[in-house]
Amino acid sequence: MDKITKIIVGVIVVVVIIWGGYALMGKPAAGGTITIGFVGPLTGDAAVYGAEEKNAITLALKEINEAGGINGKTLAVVYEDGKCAGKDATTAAQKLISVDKVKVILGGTCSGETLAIAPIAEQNKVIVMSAFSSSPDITAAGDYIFRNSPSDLDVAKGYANYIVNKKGYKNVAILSENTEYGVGVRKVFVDEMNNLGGTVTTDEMFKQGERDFRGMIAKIKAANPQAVFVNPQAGATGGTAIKQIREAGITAPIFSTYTFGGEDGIKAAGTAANDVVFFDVVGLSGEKGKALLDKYVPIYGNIAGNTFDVGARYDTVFIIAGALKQCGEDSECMKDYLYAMGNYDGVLGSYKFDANGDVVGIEPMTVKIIKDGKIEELK
Amino acid sequence: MGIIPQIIANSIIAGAIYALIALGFNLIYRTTKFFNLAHGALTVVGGYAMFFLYKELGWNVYASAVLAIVFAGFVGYILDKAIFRQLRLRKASQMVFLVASLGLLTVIQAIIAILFTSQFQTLANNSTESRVYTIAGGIITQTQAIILICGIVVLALLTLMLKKTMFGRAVNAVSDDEEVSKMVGIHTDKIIGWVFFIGSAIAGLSGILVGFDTGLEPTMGMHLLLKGVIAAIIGGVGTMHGAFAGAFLLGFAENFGVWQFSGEWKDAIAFIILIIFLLFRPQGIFKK
Amino acid sequence: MDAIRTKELHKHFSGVAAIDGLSVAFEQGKVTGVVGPNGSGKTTLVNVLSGMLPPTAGVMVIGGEREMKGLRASDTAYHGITRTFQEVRLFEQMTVLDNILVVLTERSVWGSLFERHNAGHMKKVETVLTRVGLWEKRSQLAHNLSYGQRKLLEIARVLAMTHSDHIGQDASIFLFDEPFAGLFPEMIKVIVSVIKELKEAGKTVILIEHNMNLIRELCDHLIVMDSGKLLAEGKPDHVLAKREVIEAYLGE
Amino acid sequence: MPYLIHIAILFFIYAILGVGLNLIVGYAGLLSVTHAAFYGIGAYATAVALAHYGLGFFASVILGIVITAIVSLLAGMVLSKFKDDYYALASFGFNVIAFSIFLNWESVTKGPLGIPGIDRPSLFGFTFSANETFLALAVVLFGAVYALAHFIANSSFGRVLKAIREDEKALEVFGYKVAYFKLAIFVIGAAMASIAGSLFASYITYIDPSSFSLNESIFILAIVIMGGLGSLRGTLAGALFLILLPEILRFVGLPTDIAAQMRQIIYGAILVLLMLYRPKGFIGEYEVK
Repeated sequence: MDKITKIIVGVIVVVVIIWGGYALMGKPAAGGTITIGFVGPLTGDAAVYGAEEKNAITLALKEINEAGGINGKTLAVVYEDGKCAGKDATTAAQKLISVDKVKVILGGTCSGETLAIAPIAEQNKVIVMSAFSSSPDITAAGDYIFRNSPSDLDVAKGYANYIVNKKGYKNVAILSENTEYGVGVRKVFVDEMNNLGGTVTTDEMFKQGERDFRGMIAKIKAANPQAVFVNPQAGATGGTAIKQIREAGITAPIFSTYTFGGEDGIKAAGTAANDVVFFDVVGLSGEKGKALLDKYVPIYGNIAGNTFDVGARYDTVFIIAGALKQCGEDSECMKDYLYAMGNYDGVLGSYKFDANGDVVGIEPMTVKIIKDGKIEELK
Repeated sequence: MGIIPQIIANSIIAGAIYALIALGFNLIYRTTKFFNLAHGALTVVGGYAMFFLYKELGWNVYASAVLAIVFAGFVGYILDKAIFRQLRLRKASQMVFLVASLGLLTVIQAIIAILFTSQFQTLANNSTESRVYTIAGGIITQTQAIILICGIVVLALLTLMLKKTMFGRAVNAVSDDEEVSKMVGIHTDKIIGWVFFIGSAIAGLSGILVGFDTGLEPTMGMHLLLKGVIAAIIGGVGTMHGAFAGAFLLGFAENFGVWQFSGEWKDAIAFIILIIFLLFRPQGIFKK
Repeated sequence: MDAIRTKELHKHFSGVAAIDGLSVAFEQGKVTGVVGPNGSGKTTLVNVLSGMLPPTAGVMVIGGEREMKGLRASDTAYHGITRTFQEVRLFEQMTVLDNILVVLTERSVWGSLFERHNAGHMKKVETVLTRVGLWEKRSQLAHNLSYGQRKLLEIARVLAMTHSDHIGQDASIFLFDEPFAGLFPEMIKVIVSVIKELKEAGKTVILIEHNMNLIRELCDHLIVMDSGKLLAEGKPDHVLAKREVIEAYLGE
Repeated sequence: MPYLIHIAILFFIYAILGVGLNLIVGYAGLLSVTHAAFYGIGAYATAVALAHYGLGFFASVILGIVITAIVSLLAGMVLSKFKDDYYALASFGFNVIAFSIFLNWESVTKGPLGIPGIDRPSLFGFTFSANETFLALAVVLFGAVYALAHFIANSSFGRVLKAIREDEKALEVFGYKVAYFKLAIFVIGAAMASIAGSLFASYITYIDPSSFSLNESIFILAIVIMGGLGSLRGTLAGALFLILLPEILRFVGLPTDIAAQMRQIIYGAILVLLMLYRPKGFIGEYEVK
């Protein structure tokens, strides 16, 4: 091996040793701080949700610490990128648990992240509190796994019910994004449509991040449904689909879900967003919600991803703060505290956790309509 | 059946976008004989340059478009001078070029993601209702019509340039045999530099048009490129009209595939067609 | 008895007839020279005879009875044919030793997986490399050798085919495509002696060469080709004296 | 230190992938960019076998290898018709097709929902639940794969592969049916990737299609090229460097969203610089011409 290769190999070995030592020693937990972790997508397709959850946490931390923190200690969060993927989420969680010695992890945002970190958290008795993972598999993911985002099951039933019974549209086309969220909602929605006697005229799926829906829209148009239900993972895909539906000359009313309901979705749909009805999961319409928006928007601008996610994550910081105040960093005690917490009156309304750590009491959906770019409550 | 005209319209639109990319790609491929994956990144460079000028600085749409196209061309020119030229001097193999261009694609997309965040952006000013035309039952929006026209115009200009102009003949000479052209006194590096400029400018143009039609994100470069490359190969790599025909064949195959099967299989269909062509007609529709 | 013969052999490249109805015979155990101006189809003939190029038409007969339309490259060795190349084609980033070993070892996938080179192989490599004076250079990479040494390594590789017990038949027909081009005199001496030894061993040699002195010294029979056709054939001195052969070479 | 052990396990999984791919790209010179597809087949074979059919982990590894061998045989036959960049492009295609199948074959792979709750391996009653024990298993499997690769590389077969890389046509004339060798090494490399897939599935206990995309294949190719083509030790260096890079960036204190893009910039830039100045990679033997 010639000289250069020896140098390169030498450099790698040195780097490993320094880095290993630094990691082993771990950051000295300053006496006056309690550190908890965050795992969420800071890059990639779902980065908008991760970034906005991070903003909500920073806002909540500022308020908690200004009000005396946790029994005098300041609360701090270490952010790690889960990339909405199992492998990266586990690496982030492992790092938080063994280097930063956290007892609580806020996140993951995507169900894939939460499902991947759940076994590690259970093993190390670390509390996982997700604000946006809606996969039904999380219900049985473990005792230390909590979430204040409702599972797809009960939410999607409500959509079908509203469209068929309330609005009386019997044959409906559904256009879903092929992601964990989209697939979950679609399955429940289609079953419920059949139970209610409605018919699904066309059931189309598009790949994640798709931009060209014209082929599928042509099929939907040919079956001329009374209504079209657009079920995207993100505002960008949902909005583009709705724009192309209107461009294709389909005049039937369009329904969508809260994932479309952000600024991103409306920007992508443009004028086509008008009169689109979407089922928001309790946005920030309550007076506590408005208060949060008044604090959030001046600093971080309008919420591009999803208002529910920001509100839910904001609440989780306060819930965890409550548990920390009571139990200090004893995760076993915090677990019991959360199960026995009773109703927490937060931005999303008042809700508590059931025996599986799922949320009970969040009003599954509020119906909203878009009128020339503005979102209004639809009674 | 009301659906067929719309599918044809959709296929034409998709074909037009793929054609623009395939034309730019082909121009560079026939002169340098390697799959330049960085070409995909230049569509993103063009798109975001336009976004910066037109949306953020609020300049006039035509001025920003021209500037963005020239900028993309300029970036392509620099890439050739800084990197690909050294590899050419060293007579590197296609594998080396492919890997280097792959590295460039990753770097450029990451830089854009840092500058503009990886959030979805759109160039269309959605305040006004976009005009829609119906041709024989198939609906095409104004943006899509512009894409189609640009595709045809670029094809015409390129074929004219290559056939009629001195520069065009020099480019053909270099594509046939770089060594011989050098001996005959053609300054091959200058020619290849200009070919990169034009090819990248076309890529920038296609990035801008895609930005108006379906929006922009940093990671769209690789996806658009792969479709453009498939179109180029199916049509007969290295030929301009081949790239054009291949693009529309791909557009039709994808859209009819989506009609028969379902939307999720679109990418898989594109590659299955590529492999079928590579197996049974590797030289593509029009043999060079 | 001829080792290999062609009947009405054609090879067209998009319209251009590189070989145009060639019927020639290469006698067993003799050295046959093939000469002709550049572009007369000499190299194409060698490529067709060694299975590198499929003929457009015509027939090849090997060993008098095996008649075939074309030859797959991987079967060439099994018919006892081996060759060198006009532009040297070695395994560049492999050692001189490996360049020879690869020709001596197991040809089947399964067999080669479980085969390691042993003393027997090394002995054969030593005899072959010493014959061309490259044994000391055995651990050098092929692309680090000088031009002359690379030519000699190709000769060594061809010689190794006589020791290759995995082919089931030692090489018997040797195609040399301008082996002497650009060599120093002492290297030419080595190759001349190798060819003479092959002839004594009853092997058939087909030699493409421009150097007429070497042709006269080595060849028992001479074939002159011009634009893909047989211009003349016979004893070297006799053929080279013919007017049309000289004209073909010097051009009108 | 569970975090270090976690990184070590990921290192060994990617080292197995790298070694398999190096045999294909580094030794035989076949630029295959579809390794993640076989990695995925192995992972899904294990996930489905453990979850639905109650097979043991080791049985699922063998099942994974068998399925991958069949699929890679078919893919290899189609790919063997192409050369250099067409080969690379067609292999891009296989990866995209495989990814679409993982994503859309809902009945088996549960599509984007992914398969959670994959059990850890168990052998004669002992389960490798703790990370330390799983690391031991990973090291053993890696050792076996590395030994096999080393055995192949140093056998006559390995020498023939290198000759194929150098000048396939010339080699053919000396009596080698080159297509069989290329197919054989393609299947062996794919089988190794399948082993890595089984390990990954059973370690992370949750898999979804996103870990087996085209970008993953490009990442594995970067490991092999950086480490050095044609050198198994080089692949280890490449894997170590590329697995550690994001972790080091984590401690450098860059703002997290910039950190991830920085990782892409560094690894893309390295590919370009290596091609320009050191095509041999860190400890490579074969200089990509």
